[in-house]
Amino acid sequence: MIDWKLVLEVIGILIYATFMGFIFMGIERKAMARIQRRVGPPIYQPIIDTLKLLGKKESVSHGFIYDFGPVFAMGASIAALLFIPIANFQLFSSNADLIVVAYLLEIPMLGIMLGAMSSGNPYSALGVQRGLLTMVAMQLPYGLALIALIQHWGTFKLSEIVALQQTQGWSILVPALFVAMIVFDIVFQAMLGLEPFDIVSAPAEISMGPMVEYGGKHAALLFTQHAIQLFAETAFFAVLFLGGASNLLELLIKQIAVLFIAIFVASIYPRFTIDQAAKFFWKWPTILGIIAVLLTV
Amino acid sequence: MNGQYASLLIALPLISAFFVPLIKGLGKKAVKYYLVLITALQTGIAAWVFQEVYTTGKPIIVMAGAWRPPVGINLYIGHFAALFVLIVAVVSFLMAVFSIRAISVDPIDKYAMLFLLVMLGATGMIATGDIFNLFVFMEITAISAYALTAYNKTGEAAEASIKYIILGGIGSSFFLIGIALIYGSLGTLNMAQIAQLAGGMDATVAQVGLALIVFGLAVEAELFPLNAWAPDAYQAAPHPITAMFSAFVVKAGLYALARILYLMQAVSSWHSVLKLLIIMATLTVFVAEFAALRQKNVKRMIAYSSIAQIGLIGLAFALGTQSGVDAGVFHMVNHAIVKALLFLAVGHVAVSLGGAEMEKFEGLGKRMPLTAFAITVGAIAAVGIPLFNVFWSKLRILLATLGAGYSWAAAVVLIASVVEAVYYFRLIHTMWFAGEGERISEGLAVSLMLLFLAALVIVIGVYPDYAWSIAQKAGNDIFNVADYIKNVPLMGVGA
Amino acid sequence: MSEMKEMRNENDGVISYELQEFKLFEPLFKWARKKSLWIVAFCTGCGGIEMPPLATARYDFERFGIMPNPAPRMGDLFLITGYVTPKTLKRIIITYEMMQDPKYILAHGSCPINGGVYWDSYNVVKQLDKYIPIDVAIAGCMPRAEAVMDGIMEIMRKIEDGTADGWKRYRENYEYYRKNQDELFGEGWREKDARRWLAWI
Amino acid sequence: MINELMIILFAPLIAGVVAWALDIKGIREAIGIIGAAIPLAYLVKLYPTIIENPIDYSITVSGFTLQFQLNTMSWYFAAVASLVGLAMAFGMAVTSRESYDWLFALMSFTGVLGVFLSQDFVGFFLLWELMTFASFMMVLRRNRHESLKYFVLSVIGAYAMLIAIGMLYAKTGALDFASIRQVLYMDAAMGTITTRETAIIFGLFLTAFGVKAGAVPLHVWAPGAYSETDQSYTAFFSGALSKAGAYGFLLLYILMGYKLYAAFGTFHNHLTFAYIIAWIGAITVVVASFLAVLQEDIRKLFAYSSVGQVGYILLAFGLGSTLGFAGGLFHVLSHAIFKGLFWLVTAAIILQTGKTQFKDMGGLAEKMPFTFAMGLIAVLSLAGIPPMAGFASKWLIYEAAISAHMPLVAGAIFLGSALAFAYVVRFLYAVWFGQRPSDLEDVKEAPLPLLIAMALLAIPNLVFGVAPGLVTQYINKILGGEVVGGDYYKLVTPTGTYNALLVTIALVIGLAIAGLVYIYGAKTRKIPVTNTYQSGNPVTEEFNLSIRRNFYKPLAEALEFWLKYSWDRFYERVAGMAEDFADSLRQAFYNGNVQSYSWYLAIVLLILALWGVL
Repeated sequence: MIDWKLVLEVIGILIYATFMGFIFMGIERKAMARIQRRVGPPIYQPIIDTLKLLGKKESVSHGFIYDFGPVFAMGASIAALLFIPIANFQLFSSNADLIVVAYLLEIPMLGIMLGAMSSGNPYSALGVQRGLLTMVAMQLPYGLALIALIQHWGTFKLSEIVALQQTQGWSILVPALFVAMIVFDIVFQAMLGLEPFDIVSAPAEISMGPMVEYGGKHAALLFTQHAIQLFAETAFFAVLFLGGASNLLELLIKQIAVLFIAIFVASIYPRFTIDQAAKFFWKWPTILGIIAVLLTV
Repeated sequence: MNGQYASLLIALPLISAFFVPLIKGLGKKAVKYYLVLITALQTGIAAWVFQEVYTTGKPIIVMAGAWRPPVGINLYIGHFAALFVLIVAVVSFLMAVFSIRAISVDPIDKYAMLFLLVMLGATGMIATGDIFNLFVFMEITAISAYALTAYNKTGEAAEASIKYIILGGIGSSFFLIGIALIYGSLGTLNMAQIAQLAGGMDATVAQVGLALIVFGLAVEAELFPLNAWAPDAYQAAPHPITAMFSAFVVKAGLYALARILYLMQAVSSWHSVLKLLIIMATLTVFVAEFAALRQKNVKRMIAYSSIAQIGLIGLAFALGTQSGVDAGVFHMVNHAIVKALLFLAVGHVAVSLGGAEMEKFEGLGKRMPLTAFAITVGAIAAVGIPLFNVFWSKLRILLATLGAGYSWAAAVVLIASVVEAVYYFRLIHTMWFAGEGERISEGLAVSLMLLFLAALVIVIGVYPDYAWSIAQKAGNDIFNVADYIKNVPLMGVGA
Repeated sequence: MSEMKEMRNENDGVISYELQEFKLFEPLFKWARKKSLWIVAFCTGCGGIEMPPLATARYDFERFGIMPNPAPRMGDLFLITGYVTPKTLKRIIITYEMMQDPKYILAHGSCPINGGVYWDSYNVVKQLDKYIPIDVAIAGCMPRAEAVMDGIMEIMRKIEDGTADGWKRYRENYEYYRKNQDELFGEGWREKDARRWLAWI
Repeated sequence: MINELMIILFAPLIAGVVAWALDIKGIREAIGIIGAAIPLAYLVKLYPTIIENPIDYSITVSGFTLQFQLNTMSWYFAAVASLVGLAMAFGMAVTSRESYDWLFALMSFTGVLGVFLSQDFVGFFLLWELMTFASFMMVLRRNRHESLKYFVLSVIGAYAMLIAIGMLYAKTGALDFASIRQVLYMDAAMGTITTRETAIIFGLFLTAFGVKAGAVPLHVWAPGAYSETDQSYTAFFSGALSKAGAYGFLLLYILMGYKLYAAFGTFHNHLTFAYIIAWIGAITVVVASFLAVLQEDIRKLFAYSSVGQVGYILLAFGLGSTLGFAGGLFHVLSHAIFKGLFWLVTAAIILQTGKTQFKDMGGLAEKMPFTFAMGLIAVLSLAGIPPMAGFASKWLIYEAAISAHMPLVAGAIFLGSALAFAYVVRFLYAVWFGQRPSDLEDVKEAPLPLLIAMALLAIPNLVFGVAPGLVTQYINKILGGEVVGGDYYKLVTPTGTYNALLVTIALVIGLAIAGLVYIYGAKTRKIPVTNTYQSGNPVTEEFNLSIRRNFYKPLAEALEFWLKYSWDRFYERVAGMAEDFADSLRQAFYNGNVQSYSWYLAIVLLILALWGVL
């Protein structure tokens, strides 16, 4: 009954996505370094970091939920990835649509929160609070952008959106959806936790936020989760606004393009405080979102 | 046992009232038991009359001295009169039993006499078929009510009865002028004949006559601007008497108002008087409910609530439709039971705990659980919660009001009943869930009566069909004037 | 590598667990540990100011995969920059024990070695090695950025040939270190110190 | 033999009265549970029959004929209510000390069943009042102010409905739904009922059902009433009674849908009246969720959250499209089960710890593992995490909202669901994780009946989450058409698909992979809470290591402008003014001296004279 082609595809895509995720994180650090005229680490540095963390000889736990958190987060990220149409591989994407994927991309947040909360460290509690507030703040513009998109294409199915974009040109060519793309890009910045909105794990303020108590293999799990999440979100962005991709290379180029926008924005702007971020999200992106939505209705 | 024994209903209380000084010689205790005996007899006769009227379906006509109307005075005991005479008798009997314990002030024989006269007056007002006889019985009720209000000999009681006397006096005098006007233009005092000839009267005379009569009876029936005497009178009167006031004295006045109103249907200004009565009735409900909101004395609070409910009955009668009148009568029956229950219970608390202030009621659930339960059932019923009797009649009234197109009146009444719910549930909360106290023994007689009335409330609430059918027949009796004229054997004499 | 013998001692369980031995991937992990050293962002002494230049474009230790990391659980390299007072030493010991093995310590300047200019001061720890195991020590009363880079290179070389075993020494003769620490601070100093803070919280 | 409808309807009431009368510790609980179980048993027994044709039954009471009908829709609502009712009964076996609670809880159960089954306005109004009165008495016992606030608001709603019923009765001359629908349908063309009157009737019905469903301006009673009563009863109170309000809105469509359309027409090709309901729902979702996030008391948080979730249902009904109804009906079920579960979890916590504020709770996960597992299921379901029932219904509502071209309303749901996620995680953090206060050391697991109750509500969460087709196929029967396609595991709507089983499998695969990576790493050892990184400082048990008080202070600061206005304070002022007006009225009128009274008589005489002559 199991069609082996699908299983192989899934395994292949998973390995490819994890590897490319780490490479994206490497590119991130390398690009930021190059902007600061530094040499910067090799592109595969995140892989080394993860291996080192995995190789730690001891690991510490604050209870079952503390261990379950990162595992759940990584599992959710993998699940989310399987439902996004990656280039020409339609893994499971025929069985789920935009809303399901949008929600699946948010579940890892719950996993990290679960783990961070059970670690019983005040810094991680602050991290959880900021993570939730950012998510609450960005959800409205994020929703409006998605709604604008759905209303323009008239369907929720990702595969259909990709097909429509292939025929009628990319989403960003439509003016209303271009505005939606700007809103989505700002929200994308917060989803990745990059500079202007990296309030969640603000290194200087609350020492790595939720991840303060994580070390060893738990940190390795979180790093791989972040890698897969990065790959999934950039692929999601590409599928929604840049017309998906017929083959992996085209997808890769689009993903890196999106990544570079995020990196450039990150390396310029200083960090928001959490209520500034909330006020910001509910002001400009929401207004743009409403404009986009009203244009497409 | 033919219909003529119905005249005993009037004769028995009258004669026994004048025997009371003789009984006084045997001692105070004897007078009280004598009172209970007489009221028990009266209830028996009333029950027989009720059963007689409702099985044969024909009203009993009693002609005083065998003179045929319109020359002689006749008693017309139709469906409504039979029902209400029974209620008057039952409530008087219950209050007589309660007075054994409740009345401690010394001139007990005078109390007994006045008690019987009030009962006589109310029964007479309901049963009479002659307009002047109606005035006479109203005077008997009013005067004995004045005396009973002042019975407690406190300054407050005296002041209340003075107010009652002045306002009652003005009212009844205008009522007399009205009757004189009608008698002058129609030449007859018999209600059936008045109804027959009302069409032919001169328009302005009929209009002024009707207006004055309605004004006179409105004072007795406690409609809005004229009921200022009521709260003080209710509060100052002894506990059994207050229950009688609210249960049937006011209702007799209201019945008289309705009877004459529907007799004079043919008068041209009939509809404008109805509209005025609706406004007055709605205002009664509104003002009385709001006045009761911040009352410290529970007895005065229930007095206000009783005035409001009577205003509601007035509204039902003033609608001028068959469904309105039926609903009004049904509400009269339910209200009589609920208010008797409430005043009895509050009187019982006042007697055993010495006062009816709100503080006395704290923790009543622990001290007098049975009375507290009775008050709770009464309060919940008065608010109009389903599975209790007042709900059905209040629903009927509101549907009739909305059917007649007065949606504003219904809205005002409903706002007022929200207010009523608030102060009744505050009372329930103070009784059951605040305050401490150890259990006090409650008198057996009063407990039995309370349980009987509470059971009646719940039975009518759960199974209202029988009560509703009686109310429909009684309502039809008032509304359907043609039947009334047909039933009264008029001689062919006169204009 | 000699088989790690079971540690059976009754102290507060900090060091009583046995360690994971990855036979198969050991060389790969050793390479990974060498190439990605995370520095615990805890500048203990006057040398802390030497750290930022390393991160700038001129020296850029990120080339070697080194990244400052605020959380000790993830940190590997612990830089003791400059003199160590007992008050700081308490924090150092707590942070060090929170770091996960394998972990390395780089001592800057002469003060951690023998007290340096503060050789006769009452408030400076003369010989740090008695309290926590040092892997590499850099000379110089606050060594320059190049010297620190050289020290880090030294640590990477030692990881490469497996001699950076400060954490193993700390584990094996834990009683010795523990005795010295209690000698300096007195028995049960953690609770006493924490309770002192309670007044303010 | 007595018709099953009557047994379903009055079994709880009779059981309640008997339990109240007997008042013996063991027997009272048994009777209560049996009384609550009978409706569910009969409904399941009747399921096959009502699929073909509905069962009718009518009784005449004091001249009114009360008609009851068990059709597909009323079966659905009644089944949801009785499921939550049974869970409540199990819960109350442990948490309620008094037979008083049993009487009024089961009376409100009968009330809500009656509201769902009745087919005419008198029965509907009677049982609606009974339900309100019984739930009010449950709250009266514990807190007078909150209960009076609840009663006044719901009685105003009930009386508004009575006036609307009266006006309809005056216009159509009928009281039962069938004939009213018929007359209104035909009347839409002729228009004997003017648009102004239709607007009044619509407004009155809106207030009546809005109060019970807790729409925004009328939601102020919910936090007080839900928190000031026996917590396992609140599972029923917020799980089933709020559905009566939602059912009312549905009734509005059935009875007056066409008339309202004829009267008000359309706005941007949405039905105007539906548009209003959708916007009320949207505002309720956003306002209630924002308030829920900022609460400090566990009961208040769930009260506001319950108001918000019912806002979802109103919104779904307001969309007007059949998909909207399907989403709304599914959310009725999922809200009942996960909110009921939440309240039972709260009951267990309050029963065992006696605390209700977040600041004195924490770290209960080890002490009450089963309750924690149930709480986690409820959290996942409410937050809308895919394998749970909550997500399936929320997904349907999203589909309906966006495809009904109501973008801003759909935006409100996005914000609402994010806030739901936030306050649910806040609950998890403040109660289950973090450092355990010293006085909660000896907390034990909740007693068995409460655990059964929780399991009773948790299983449907999982079952309908993985196989939402079960519910949607039944809803298709209710709505008559093939609204939501797909088999048991897959929901297919015209614009989107959601294969619940596959998502669950994907999650399982992901967890397996992550588990493998986890197992590969070094063996973990458990360390105490005090061994935590406080920038090097030593930490002992007395340190407060968790943020349990005003967790969302930054959000409160960001919303500080909006929080100045509160409906609650507004209503308190209105009530105060009403009481002062009452006092001034009494002093003005009954001022005690006879002269003024006689002047009143003179005035009435003057009016009579003028009235007569003019």
